[in-house]
Amino acid sequence: MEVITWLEWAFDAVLSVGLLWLAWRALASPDLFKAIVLFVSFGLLMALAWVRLDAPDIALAEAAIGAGLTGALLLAALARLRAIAFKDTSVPPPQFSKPQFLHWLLIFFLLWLGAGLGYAIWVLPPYSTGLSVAVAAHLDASGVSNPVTAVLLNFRAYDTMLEMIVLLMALLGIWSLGGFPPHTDMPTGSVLDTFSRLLVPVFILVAAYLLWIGADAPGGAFQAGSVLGAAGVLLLLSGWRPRVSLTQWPLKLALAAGSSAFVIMGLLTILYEGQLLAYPAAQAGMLILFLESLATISIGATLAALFLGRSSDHEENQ
Amino acid sequence: MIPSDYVAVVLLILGGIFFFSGTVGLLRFPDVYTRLHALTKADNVGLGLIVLGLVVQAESWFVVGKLLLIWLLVLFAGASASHLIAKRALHRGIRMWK
Amino acid sequence: MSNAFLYALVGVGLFSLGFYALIRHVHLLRKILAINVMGSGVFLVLVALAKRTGSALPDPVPHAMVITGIVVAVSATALALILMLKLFAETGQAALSDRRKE
Amino acid sequence: MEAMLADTAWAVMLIILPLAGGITCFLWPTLSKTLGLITVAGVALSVAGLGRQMMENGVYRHAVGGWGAPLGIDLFADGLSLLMLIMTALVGLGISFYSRNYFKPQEAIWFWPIWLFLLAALNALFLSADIFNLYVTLELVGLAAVALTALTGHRDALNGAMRYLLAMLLGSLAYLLGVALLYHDSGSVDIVTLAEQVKPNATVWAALALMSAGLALKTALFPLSFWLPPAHASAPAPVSALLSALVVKASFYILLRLWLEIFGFFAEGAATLLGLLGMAAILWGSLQALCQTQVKLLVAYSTVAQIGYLFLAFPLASGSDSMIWGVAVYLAFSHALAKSAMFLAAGNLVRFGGHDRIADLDRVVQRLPLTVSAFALAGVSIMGLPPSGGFVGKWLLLEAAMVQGRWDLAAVMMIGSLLAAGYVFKVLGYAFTEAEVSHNAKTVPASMEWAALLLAIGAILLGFMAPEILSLTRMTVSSGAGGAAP
Amino acid sequence: MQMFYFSLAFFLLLNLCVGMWRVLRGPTVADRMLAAQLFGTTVVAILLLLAQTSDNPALRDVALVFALLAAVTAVAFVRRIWPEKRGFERDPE
Repeated sequence: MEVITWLEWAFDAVLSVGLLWLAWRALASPDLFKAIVLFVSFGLLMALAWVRLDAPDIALAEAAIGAGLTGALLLAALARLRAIAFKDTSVPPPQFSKPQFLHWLLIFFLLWLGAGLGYAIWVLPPYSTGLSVAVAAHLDASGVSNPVTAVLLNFRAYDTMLEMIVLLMALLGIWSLGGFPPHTDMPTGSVLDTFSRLLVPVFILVAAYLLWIGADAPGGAFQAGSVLGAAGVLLLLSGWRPRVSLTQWPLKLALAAGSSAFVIMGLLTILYEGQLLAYPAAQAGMLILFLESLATISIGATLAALFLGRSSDHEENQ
Repeated sequence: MIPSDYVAVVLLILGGIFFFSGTVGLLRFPDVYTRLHALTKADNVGLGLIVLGLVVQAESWFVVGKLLLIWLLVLFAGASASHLIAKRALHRGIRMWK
Repeated sequence: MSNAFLYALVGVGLFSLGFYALIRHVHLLRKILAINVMGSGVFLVLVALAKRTGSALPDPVPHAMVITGIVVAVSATALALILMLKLFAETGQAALSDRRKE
Repeated sequence: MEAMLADTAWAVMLIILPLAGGITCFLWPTLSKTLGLITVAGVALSVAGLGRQMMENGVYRHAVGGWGAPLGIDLFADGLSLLMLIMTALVGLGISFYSRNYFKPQEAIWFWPIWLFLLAALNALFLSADIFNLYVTLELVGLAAVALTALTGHRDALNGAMRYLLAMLLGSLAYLLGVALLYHDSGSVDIVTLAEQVKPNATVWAALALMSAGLALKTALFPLSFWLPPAHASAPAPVSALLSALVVKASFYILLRLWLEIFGFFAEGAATLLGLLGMAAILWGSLQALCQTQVKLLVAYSTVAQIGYLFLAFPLASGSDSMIWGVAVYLAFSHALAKSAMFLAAGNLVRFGGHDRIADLDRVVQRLPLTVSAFALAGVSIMGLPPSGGFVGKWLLLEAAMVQGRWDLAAVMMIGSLLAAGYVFKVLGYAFTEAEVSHNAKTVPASMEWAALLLAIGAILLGFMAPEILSLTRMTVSSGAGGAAP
Repeated sequence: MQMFYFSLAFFLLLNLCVGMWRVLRGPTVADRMLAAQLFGTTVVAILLLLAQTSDNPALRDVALVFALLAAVTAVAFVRRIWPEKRGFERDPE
């Protein structure tokens, strides 16, 4: 264990205080826009926290989803909120819902909750290997050498299958709620056009790079998919809309690609291996890469469609 | 401390100074446009010097390439974003401070 | 020993902060932000305590759980935002109305 | 043929089939109606296959990915989960049969994929033996339920769905923090490994409190049931039936499973607390139901009350052997059948009269005899009158309470049944009397009426088949592999 | 040498926290967005320095993704929060 220098403790202390302070300011600020910007900055500091905790995979996911997508989703929602409410621009100040004494009761309960949980964590033993020994033992049989990808795509592939369904479910829920009047997009200036036209290919390149190195370095389907989703968000922001013919079959196929790949893989492994999602040891790496590439396409398309917020075929049969 | 370390240290310290000046500019300058200027300074020069300092220390050319790509992207993103914000701010009638 | 317990306690702090804001604020966008902050707190606890393996490599299983959790959180946030906007378009205020209108 | 039938992994079919059905319904919306019904029928057949398989060689365990318990995820099915799967299949069949004519075309293309994903998530939840996997299934069930609740897009539906979503997310995060603490305390997320390694220390108590609070919030136990009535009452009828019958039972089942395997041995204090809250839920829910003026709200508050009965099993079980858990699952099964019949009947009333105000149910029994008889039969089971399933379940609980000398529980159960009789007869009374306003009636398709009636008859038949079903629940790990039913 | 990288990273982190004040006080909406932009760049610099101290090449990928995505929030701000309609330029409530 490398000796923890006082500088590293100082770094962690400042980061921790920064996290808590930013979260508190983000949740307590009267102006919604300031709350969102503070929340995006909170996401940036969270990425630093993941790096300090030796979790580069999560830092990648947090960077792609936190900086790229959640910020854009919140800003778009706030914009629509104001567009709908343009008549009265007075967003109510953060009046608190409960009477005063309940306020103190809640604070007391929260302090007690925080202290209790803090103590529950504090009494945990300082060393515990958890499942890391088991993962390391079976790592070579899993077909990939990055332990997190091995857990995500092989040891707990069943979780990831349900995960893909959760993404599709959220999109179905949003499309079932019906759309909004299409955003009146202003003509984009030349700077934004060149910016998105030059940057989107780089996004796709980086997504492919992350997908490829996912087997033996931090990366993989979720991170690559999130970068693809961010590329989609950038395109949608700069006024690009998919051609109508594109939004029928190709979009639905792309959205369902990841989950159907997992379901078909489940069926095949049941027939040939007798166990759900048990890849034959020889082709495990190749099968995982196949699953990951389809999952990346599906996650990217779903995250971009989540940002778009309405189903285009919904407009046709309106 | 071999000579490349010295070069790296000097470059990194200069980069740090530019970042510091960027932040001070962000806090002290009176209006949006001047702050934009401070922001882009921290971007291209501050980060540029830090990247150069790291390039001197880099072991393989692949790492050098990646560092320069990162700097290029930040430059490109920073420039376009500040241009967009400035144009839109002008368009919306935010006056210069003088 | 390492900074695991520091970040775990920060995680608990974020969880409590988010819980407080979720209860206290009326505006739905703030409630959604509060849910996200609580989620980050729980993930921080999960990953921070995974660093106690004694070796340089932390325990990969909580990392996989948190990546799954982040994607779940994004999809739940997207659904919540759209639901809030539809509610706002329908009722004219981005807040839950307590009494069921007859 | 026999061999092929015997060894196919029916449990995995239970999960893969609805997922595949849901994805195909999403890709080809036009044929989603027929495909949906075929998939639900397939799921029912798979449950039958799994049941037969478990009859021969006892408890079913399947290591997903072939990695085994602590590292990989295990699917596990014993008597309790088999009963819950049968419940899901039967109620699912009834609701799918009902929904064929209930939804307008543009709503139907969204209902079927989301409903099939919900069915897959419920089956996955009842089969899973891994607490983090339970978190993912809980989240999927919750998102599907919220999406279905908000399907109609009316003001109250959106309001109820938003409140439900926030409560669901809060519950899931509390549960996940509990999972995190348990994992970091004992190094595994598999229930069987946890059962062996967990010792009552501060971290486990904190995890117990967090998970129980999160799951109680999702099961709408009394003080945390603020979100249930508006969500269940404003959702479309088949969705309310789904929510009250199945979704609420899912989080109850997880709490029961955790208590049975991990926490039961050292958590007597918490069990009495849950019992107290259960009693309060029975009283408050029934009283609220009594003074409602709309059928769907009345039935929603009745759900809050009946959930209280399920939570009475916790204090009783810690006293005696684990037979009480079987009774609790049996009671959940009978409540699911009866409550789904009630909500479908309420849906028919709304479809017929355009409103569900109890005071204006103007002699509806003459025009919709099947619907009102379905409501009555379901009411019999909710009240706990013999020979219904509800009676057998409540009778066994009452018997256990008396044997253990818990007269307070017995008294509350009696009062609860009386109040239940009160609100059921209130609705039936108005259904027979003439009201001033006569509403412009719309015809209700016969299949919708028959769906409600068949579910209600199922609730009554459950009482007759009580011995076989209760012996089924005794088939647990402890009863060994050969624990085939006598 | 490792200590030097780390101390510079720490200095940049302090820099970032000081910059947070502009997000709070910033009179116009654009000022807050500016500060967020500066934080993005600062985080990229910190990540690169941390990648050097813990010689973990993965952190450079994280920095690369951050460099890419720093602009998405800014573009979202320009295109959505500040559309053509007037009335939003000062600090719209």
